[in-house]
Amino acid sequence: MDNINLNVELNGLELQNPIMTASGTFGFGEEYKDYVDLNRLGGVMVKGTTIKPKAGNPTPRIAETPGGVLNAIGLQNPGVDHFINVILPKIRDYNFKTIVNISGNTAEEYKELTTKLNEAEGVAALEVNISCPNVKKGGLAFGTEPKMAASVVEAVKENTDLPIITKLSPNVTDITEIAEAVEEAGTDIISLINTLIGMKIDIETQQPILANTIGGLSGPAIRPVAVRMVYQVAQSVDIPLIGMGGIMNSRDVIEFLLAGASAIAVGTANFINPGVTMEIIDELEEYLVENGYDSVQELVGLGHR
Amino acid sequence: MDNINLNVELNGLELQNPIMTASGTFGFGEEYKDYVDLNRLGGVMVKGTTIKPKAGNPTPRIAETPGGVLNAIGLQNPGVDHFINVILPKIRDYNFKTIVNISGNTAEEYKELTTKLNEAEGVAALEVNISCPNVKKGGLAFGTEPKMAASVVEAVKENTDLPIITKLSPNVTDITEIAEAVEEAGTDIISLINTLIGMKIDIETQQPILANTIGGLSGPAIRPVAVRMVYQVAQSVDIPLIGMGGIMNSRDVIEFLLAGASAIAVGTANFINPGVTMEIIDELEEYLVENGYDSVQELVGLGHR
Amino acid sequence: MPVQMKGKILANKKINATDYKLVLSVPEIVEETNPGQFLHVKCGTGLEPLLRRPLSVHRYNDETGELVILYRVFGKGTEILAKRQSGEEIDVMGPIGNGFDLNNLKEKIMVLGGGIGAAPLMALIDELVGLEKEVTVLIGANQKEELFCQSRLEELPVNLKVATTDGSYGYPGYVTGLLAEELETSDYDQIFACGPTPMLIAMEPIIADKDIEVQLSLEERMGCGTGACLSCVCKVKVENEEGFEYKKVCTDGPVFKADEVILNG
Amino acid sequence: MPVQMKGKILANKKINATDYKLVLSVPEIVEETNPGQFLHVKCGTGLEPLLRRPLSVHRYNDETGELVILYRVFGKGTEILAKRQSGEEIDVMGPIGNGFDLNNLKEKIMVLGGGIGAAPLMALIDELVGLEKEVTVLIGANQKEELFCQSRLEELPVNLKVATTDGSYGYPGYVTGLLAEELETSDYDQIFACGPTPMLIAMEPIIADKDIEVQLSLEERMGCGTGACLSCVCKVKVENEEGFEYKKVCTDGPVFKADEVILNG
Ligand SMILES: Cc1cc2nc3c(=O)[nH]c(=O)nc-3n(C[C@H](O)[C@H](O)[C@H](O)COP(=O)(O)OP(=O)(O)OC[C@H]3O[C@@H](n4cnc5c(N)ncnc54)[C@H](O)[C@@H]3O)c2cc1C
Ligand SMILES: Cc1cc2nc3c(=O)[nH]c(=O)nc-3n(C[C@H](O)[C@H](O)[C@H](O)COP(=O)(O)OP(=O)(O)OC[C@H]3O[C@@H](n4cnc5c(N)ncnc54)[C@H](O)[C@@H]3O)c2cc1C
Ligand SMILES: Cc1cc2nc3c(=O)[nH]c(=O)nc-3n(C[C@H](O)[C@H](O)[C@H](O)COP(=O)(O)O)c2cc1C
Ligand SMILES: Cc1cc2nc3c(=O)[nH]c(=O)nc-3n(C[C@H](O)[C@H](O)[C@H](O)COP(=O)(O)O)c2cc1C
Ligand code: FES
Ligand code: FES
Repeated sequence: MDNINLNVELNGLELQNPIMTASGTFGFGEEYKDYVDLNRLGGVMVKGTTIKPKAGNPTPRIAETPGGVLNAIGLQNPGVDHFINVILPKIRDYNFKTIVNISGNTAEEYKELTTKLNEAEGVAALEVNISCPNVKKGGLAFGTEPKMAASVVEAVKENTDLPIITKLSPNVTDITEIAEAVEEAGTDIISLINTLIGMKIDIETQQPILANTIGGLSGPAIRPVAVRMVYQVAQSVDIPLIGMGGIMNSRDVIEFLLAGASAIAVGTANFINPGVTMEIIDELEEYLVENGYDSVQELVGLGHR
Repeated sequence: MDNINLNVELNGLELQNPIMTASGTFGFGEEYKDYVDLNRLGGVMVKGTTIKPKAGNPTPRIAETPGGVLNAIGLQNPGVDHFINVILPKIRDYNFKTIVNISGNTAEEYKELTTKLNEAEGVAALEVNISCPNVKKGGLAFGTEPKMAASVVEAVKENTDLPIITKLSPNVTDITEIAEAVEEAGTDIISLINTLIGMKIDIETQQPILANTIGGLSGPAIRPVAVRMVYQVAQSVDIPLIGMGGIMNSRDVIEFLLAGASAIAVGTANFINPGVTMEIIDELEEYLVENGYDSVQELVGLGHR
Repeated sequence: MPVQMKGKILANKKINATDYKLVLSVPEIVEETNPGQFLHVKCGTGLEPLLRRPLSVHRYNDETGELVILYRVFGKGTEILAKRQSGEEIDVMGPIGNGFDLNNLKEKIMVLGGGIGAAPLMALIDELVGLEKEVTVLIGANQKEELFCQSRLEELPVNLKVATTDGSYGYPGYVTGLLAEELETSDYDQIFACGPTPMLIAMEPIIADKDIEVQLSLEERMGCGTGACLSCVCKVKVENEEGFEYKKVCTDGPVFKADEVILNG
Repeated sequence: MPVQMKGKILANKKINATDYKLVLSVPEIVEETNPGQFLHVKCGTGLEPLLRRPLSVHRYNDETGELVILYRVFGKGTEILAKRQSGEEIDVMGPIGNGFDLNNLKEKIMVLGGGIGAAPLMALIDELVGLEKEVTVLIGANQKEELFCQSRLEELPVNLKVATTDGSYGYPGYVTGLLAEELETSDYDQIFACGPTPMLIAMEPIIADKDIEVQLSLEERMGCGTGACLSCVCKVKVENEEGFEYKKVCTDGPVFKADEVILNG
């Protein structure tokens, strides 16, 4: 098997393999150290980080739906300073690339986060989460409007040489429009998709199950939407994509690669099977060998007819 | 049980009960006559109808996903004249209300469909499907832009006294914006949601499974998105809503009523359990009796805190 | 008229490496069944798989109300079906479709089946034998072990010929090769065929210039099984702009005349 | 350290109208288990339910590697779990969480459990009895039939008191009523409690003015069970703007000191 090349290079971000874990589903990596050989992961996209610590939403924060999970964590996190000073030193020696998912309410906040993380040792890339509500624009998420999305990307780009990944929200009319805007604004990579907005009402209490009323839908239920969006965005931009949304096993990973993703992230599946990333890496390697491929990259985009 | 009132009145459309079948999933009703007592249904929303007969897409037209179904039928239908002359006479004597789902490529086509159906005997309401691509605007669906959506509704409204239901697409950034626009344009009722756009790639052939590449995702997987949209639209308009998207049983029906729908339509579930609508009507009645409600309407919108 | 009902599983047994025999007690369905029809089966009880699976009637018995299905384990649906236990109830719809048209039976009849596609032909053969017709049966399989009902067929007054792709038994090669050979030496008026689409396509040139009425049982992915969803269509020749219209395999078929369908278009 | 493993189901038996006893062979987990910890269990093998279910360790045996879970059939997950057969393998993660803090055991100890929430207390009682502690056990249930391990508890050298809501046995009413009665006549230094959140909330006023160290085992809906997803949080008092911070029930708990958590906020 030593001829197989799982290595991928995404416009400045080099990964030992294309298998990462999605932000918010894998903590800061160490939470999974008993279940996973963290050194084998391509990358860990850490929990969404904000300038100040955030307490998050009241509970219930999670609910199940057919083939899916709704969550409304509310970006609970210890803040960027704690991340840099306390958490980063614990994880930076692992072989995985640490990708910091950042969230702000204003372009200014994104800039501040970028400046702080730019100086920290052990950050491989920034993942700009533009699904957060823009407080200035009345709560409309940055990621739903091309100009707003671009403004955030520019604010980040101007303040770092790290590769920038922009994470797109699927809750938009035309995802290619946003993708093109953030490409133009200088993002190096695009990751997609974040969660679909959903909700569930408990018919016993007659009230929404999540304390926050609405939440983000993830898991296999959303995979067809994610694959479609990766496929569409792959046709409209020239930068590499990181695909995610409902990946449960190596077959799903291959589906995303065929759709045009150069790497992928596993989210909800970590909850269901904590060892899933290790199984995926093994099976992906086997698949490539058995089908005569020399590298993962050969699969990328093959699904486009 | 004779005190229970399953009757609903939706801004001019009266139904003997709030249980309908969703367009495209129940043919013209008679396809299910061996499995369902059609006379007990509140309404049948017939297959999407166009001016001219449409052959539809090549096969495969259907694929399964986790908790969902992707379809790309391509609006195969015999055309509005055949519907009026051949099909309508066969179904108009049933007790269900016949609601004709209409699709056009231009506002003009919607107008023409309306004029023809307005004169036909046995049509209870028109359901305006605005998820179709607008040929004039380069294929962007009418339902994704408030002004375009309103223009279609106006074209229909001006040409009929029948109650108009406008069916919203979920593939938009802000569904309340579209809902408000079509309310303003004069729709009497809103139905939602149509399918989410999705796709699936076969990893054996490395090609999209559907001949049409992309398709519409329906079934329980999309229910959380549908419930959320019904909930949001219920807060933003004053006209009645018909909820649909992943309804599998009477508990799901109650969830939609709590979210703010005054009536519902069952789609994909008909494929899985052709008798599902009968079970739902029976169980809904039981639920109301057991919980001391006098009418279905008492449940509508209770989930709003 | 088809019904939806809970059938009782009387047996669900593995018969070779890939195939199972499912015996159901479904008197209401059997009463209405003709050869070539199928059931639409809810393989499991949960969300996986979500849709039903079409499975042909292999045999049925009017007196006992028993119906037999032969199925190959293929993917999620049939895997779950293979786990169902006798004694359990299973949700089935049927009988669906038109089955074979036996109104104009000819003299020299051939029944041709390939792979698991041969399964529905048994009920037809039983019927033809009952009518004391002279029948030639051509059956193809990948290997000897996958041949169905060979011993049963050998007992019947039919002219049985077998092909195996691996050459382990009978004619070595595809059953369509056997068909070509057979048509060189004998004449037929009527062929009933059932098998994978590539087999049906391979038949076309072989029968093209012959005056034989050929009925084909088609397969297509299905949603409803009631004719409502329009997912299971095939192309049928008509004189319009496109040269075809779509017909539903579930309720217009699954059996079509070979000269009216367009298989590879 | 917790592990993910396939445990073998040695038994899965109904013990009363609503509850089951699941016996697993999971030596790797048992080796590391302490009273009050839980397993995160993949109840079925498919998509339904998607997430694991947290179920406490009822008892475990270091020598045999066996671990017992008592569970109540509640919804989809436990329904599917109840259908699992002995001999099958089941995917479990564990042991998870901190369990009860037994580092500062006091003199007069009470163990209090309500409903199925009493399940995890058995391992604790075994441990305390092993340490030759004087233990009072208060157990509440809806009715006599739902009382767990009564006969086993009666054999142990513990002071057992029982409450049933329907009055069919012992103290008539909630176990918190029994607690109030008990605290009027006896003093305790330490209470270990486990049960539904309303029970834990009802305990608060009863123990408020007493100098008792109370450890509570909490329940919250869970995602990961590893501390990563932050869905299972509870409020813990700290001196900040909000007056609390969220801690994770899965890995910071499930056992917390009663005076540090805010239960109904
Ligand atoms: C009218 C009819 C009669 C049939 N009779 C039999 C029979 O008697 N015995 C038997 O073994 N098989 C029969 N088949 C084929 C059988 O329906 C498929 O093998 C089965 O649906 C595969 O489902 P799966 O979940 O195991 O596979 P999957 O690959 O998981 O199925 C995925 C999807 O593809 C569809 N699909 C896959 N293969 C086929 C196929 N060949 N035809 C139609 N849809 C397909 C499934 O229905 C499902 O929607 C018949 C098909 C049709 C249309
Ligand atoms: C640390 C811990 C230990 C537990 N130990 C036991 C035990 O030993 N025996 C036992 O019978 N039960 C125990 N429970 C409760 C048990 O987890 C739930 O009854 C079970 O998850 C219900 O799942 P379901 O699919 O049957 O019900 P559903 O109603 O279908 O569950 C729906 C959702 O609600 C969650 N949920 C429902 N009830 C609870 C609850 N009480 N606590 C947390 N989540 C809940 C489920 O996990 C799921 O996400 C424990 C809970 C926790 C948190
Ligand atoms: C519990 C939970 C928390 C999440 N938190 C974040 C977050 O902080 N930042 C972010 O960009 N995405 C977050 N996500 C979204 C995931 O990173 C991912 O985009 C999404 O879940 C789709 O992938 P999946 O279906 O594999 O889970 C979260 C998802 C879940 C389930
Ligand atoms: C096979 C199929 C065909 C459909 N055809 C139409 C159509 O012609 N017009 C329309 O407005 N919606 C159509 N729909 C959408 C449904 O009416 C419904 O909005 C959607 O499927 C969500 O409901 P469900 O999850 O209960 O199926 C179709 C759906 C399916 C599955
Ligand atoms: S399967 Fe729906 S029309 Fe044939
Ligand atoms: S369940 Fe995920 S943090 Fe506790």
